[in-house]
Amino acid sequence: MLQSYLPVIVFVGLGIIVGGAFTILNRVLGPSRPNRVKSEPYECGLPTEVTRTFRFGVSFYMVAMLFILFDIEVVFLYPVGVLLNVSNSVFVLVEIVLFVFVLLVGFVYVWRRGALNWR
Amino acid sequence: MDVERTKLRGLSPLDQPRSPEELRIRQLRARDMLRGDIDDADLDEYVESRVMTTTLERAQNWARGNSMFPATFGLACCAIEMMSMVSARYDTARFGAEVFRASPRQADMLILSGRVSIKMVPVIRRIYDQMLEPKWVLSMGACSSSGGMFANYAVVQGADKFLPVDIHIPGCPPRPEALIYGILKLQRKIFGEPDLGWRERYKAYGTEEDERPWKSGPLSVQRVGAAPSDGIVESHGSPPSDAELHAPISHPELSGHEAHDAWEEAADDERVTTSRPPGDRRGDA
Amino acid sequence: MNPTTRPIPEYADTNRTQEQLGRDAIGRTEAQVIGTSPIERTALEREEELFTINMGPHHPATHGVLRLLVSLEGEVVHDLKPVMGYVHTGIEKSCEDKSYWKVIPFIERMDYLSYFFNMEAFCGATEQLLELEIPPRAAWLRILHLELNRIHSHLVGLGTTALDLGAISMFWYCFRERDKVLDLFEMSSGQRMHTRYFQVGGVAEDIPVGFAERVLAFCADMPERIDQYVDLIDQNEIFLQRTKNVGVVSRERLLELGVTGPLLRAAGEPWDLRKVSGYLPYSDFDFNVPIGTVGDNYDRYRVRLTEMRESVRIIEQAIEGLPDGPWIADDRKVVLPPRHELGTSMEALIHHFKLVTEGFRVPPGEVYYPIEGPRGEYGVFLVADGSAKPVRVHMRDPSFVNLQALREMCVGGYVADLIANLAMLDPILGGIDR
Amino acid sequence: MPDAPGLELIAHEVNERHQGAIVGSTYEHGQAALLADKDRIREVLDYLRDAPAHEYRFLASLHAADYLPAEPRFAVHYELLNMPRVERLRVKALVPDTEDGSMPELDSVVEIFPTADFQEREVYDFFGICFRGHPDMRRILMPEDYVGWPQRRDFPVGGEPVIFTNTEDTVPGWTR
Repeated sequence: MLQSYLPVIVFVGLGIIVGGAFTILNRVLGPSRPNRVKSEPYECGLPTEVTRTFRFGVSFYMVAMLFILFDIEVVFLYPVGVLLNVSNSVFVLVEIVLFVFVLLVGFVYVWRRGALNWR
Repeated sequence: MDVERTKLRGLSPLDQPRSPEELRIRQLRARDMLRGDIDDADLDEYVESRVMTTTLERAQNWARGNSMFPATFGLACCAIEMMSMVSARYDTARFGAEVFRASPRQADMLILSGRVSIKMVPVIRRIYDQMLEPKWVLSMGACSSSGGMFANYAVVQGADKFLPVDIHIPGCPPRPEALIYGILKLQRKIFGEPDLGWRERYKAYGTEEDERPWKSGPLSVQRVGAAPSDGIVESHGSPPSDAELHAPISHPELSGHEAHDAWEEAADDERVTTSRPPGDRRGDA
Repeated sequence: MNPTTRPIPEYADTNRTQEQLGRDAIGRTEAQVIGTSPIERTALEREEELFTINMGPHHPATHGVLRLLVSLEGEVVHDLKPVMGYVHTGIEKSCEDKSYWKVIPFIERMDYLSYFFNMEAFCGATEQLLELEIPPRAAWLRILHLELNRIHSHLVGLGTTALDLGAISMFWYCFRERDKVLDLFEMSSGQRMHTRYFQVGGVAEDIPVGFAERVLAFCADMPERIDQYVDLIDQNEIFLQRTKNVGVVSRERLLELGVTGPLLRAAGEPWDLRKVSGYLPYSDFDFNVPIGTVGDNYDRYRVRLTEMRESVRIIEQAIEGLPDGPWIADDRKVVLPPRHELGTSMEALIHHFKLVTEGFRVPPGEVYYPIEGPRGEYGVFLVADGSAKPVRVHMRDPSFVNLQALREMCVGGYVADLIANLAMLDPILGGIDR
Repeated sequence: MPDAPGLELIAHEVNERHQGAIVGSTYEHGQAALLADKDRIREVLDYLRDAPAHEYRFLASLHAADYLPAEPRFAVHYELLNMPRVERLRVKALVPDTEDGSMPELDSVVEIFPTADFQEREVYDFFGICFRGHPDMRRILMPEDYVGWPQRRDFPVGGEPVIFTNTEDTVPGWTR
């Protein structure tokens, strides 16, 4: 059981080690001398007046949703790529095409509704 | 053999005292290694000298020095020459100073290129404060180094009035090569073996910073020879006696063809007139 | 008070005392002032969510230390107010303290990308006050260097504009040619930038022997290089979409705002001082002036590109037809006598001494001398009172006046178009802040 | 350029329409200049812009100058330009300095020539001449809270005197 999962464990372990090393090294080696001006937000070299929370317009939210929707679609295609050389690959291929087609319908709907151009 | 050495000494126009680590000699040796001319004894010594004695501090300084990210801070005309420093002909990518970071958070070096107006001082000071810690400041051009030709109400007479400046680069605007030379000097300063400026080498003799009584006659130069490891020259005590001054600086004997190559190199450099500091009689037979 | 309206941020938290390092007074009064200009007041009543940001002095896309107070509705620019003076050097005040002889290096550094044009404007104004005729060879050499400087200025403008719009490689192509132009300047005057090559009365020194061949070589391969730029970005879909029909301002509005130069010509107004006022013998040259039709950013880019081709043609004609003769006037009261004369004649020595110590005197009067620079009309207003120092040297800088059109271009557009408009306006902050 | 007699004609014409607006005219180095009274400057410019005979529609530049020893101390210059006929005309509004220390004032011409917006702010910034009716009369180049009008002749050039090394111990005399 462990044998088949070994590569995944090694992969995740390496990821954590390298990631952790960089952050720790950065914190340990880099000299850190915090001062008040350094902690203030950077606004092109001027004292910032951003004294309250920044309120987003609704159109930003729309763009974010559309991005998530169509980007995650690609994530689903990766595991399918691994299965392609299995016996009945024609079935898998048709499966993917159907999946992409359904999302295409969604895309056309969004496009016709005008959610893509910025308002 | 002595003749070659004096010829060799005439190579670098700056005429700093020759030391084995001299760039020119290192290049020749590297070339020979590639040609396979250096055999076992020299080869081990050569390879060993290339591997840095890695105390953590030196390794860090080596990494920091070789990849300095300048913050894009174009004030005025020097900014145009700073931009051309990145262009294909001058290309600071060779020295790791090519990536211009827009935000001070990701920049290591602030190149003050241009005249500093009184309205701009709070902005520059704020950006310097917001830069993360191993940071250096290069003041490029006469205007940011000393107010330049604008001695009037609107320009701050020198950036070191409100910023700790590491390197002042003269010129109006300085050529891109001058800017790159300034960056190289900063790199050596970061590596811990700073090239000694005239203040350290001549003890600021003859200026108001030097308490020694002004006496005309030959300049007494503090022998620099093998610079002490931490690059800090001991505070100037009594000026060195003449005998000490005349002692030729010792050189490990160069291997056969190296000296020949160097000599051959120096032959066609004959027209390189060595601009020696006044009264410097080092190495004269 | 309705929570959605944005109150004008008065500084309620009083603990922000003056001791804060780098406290920029303008930050405080500016934010209050933004509420007083007529546009903002109407916006607030519309209950819009306005967010005022600083595209401040330290910004990669402002071509220098220009600060733009932009109030945004999401991505749409609602109002824009440029704030300048961050590189104000008081050059006009310093010029009043120098003799005419020494004013030239100061005035060169005003608009630091077109230094030959600043020099020509000042020397022309002084020569007009002195009623001093410059010899034909000097005039032709001036035209040669002015056109080389126009190419140099357009190259830097084009390189940084394409850089702002994402075409990074264009920067390296443009700066490669720029270095060729600077080599020519270095050959003729000894310095890459701020060469102080023009003298009152003509040109400081004759061009060296191999200069003409080098210029012809440069002119030979420059058009082909311009074709490379066109191939590089002209079919680039992103560049086209970001510049076509973006930042359009009508021709009448531009004339009202006093805009001159490529911006005006891109809107269709055929106004070029080289063709119109005879300040230098441009009439002996055969060149035409590119005119745009729509007046959007794409036209401005094309106008600058074609101007570079025309400048190359002018330079070729200048080299072929360069008249020989003196390169500087021989009026001893104004121009230094040649070196070899000092050994022999006493008058030359006296003139030399007088010129070098006190400088020449200019009869009282005032004159406005406009010339056509890469960004528009450069005009020096010179007042003289008979002494050796000018009373008033004012440079009418095109970037300073053209910047007023930026607000017309950007209001209503996206922030991304603001970057394209500012880049195509090609402001030089040294000229704006003087 | 309108030649000397042409300039007199224009001056006479404007005086007919607005009594006492033009106080003089100078014609030197081939450049025509009208000296206008500072309170009537808006009518003069309006007339020169819209009159069918002149049509100086383009304001090339607006700048001021301080002629300190001369009596009307300041003068605001309007460089007018007629593009079709390529003719330039300079209108000088003579602005005497006020005795009681308040700022000299004259009417703003932003409604007639919108290009004057920034340039009037610059004149205010450097000479302290206020323009009535300007939408945003603030300093443009100097810091907001700067005290003093830098380009007046009696304002010192500033800068720091430099003490050269080891032969001088006091500030050199020439900087006074």
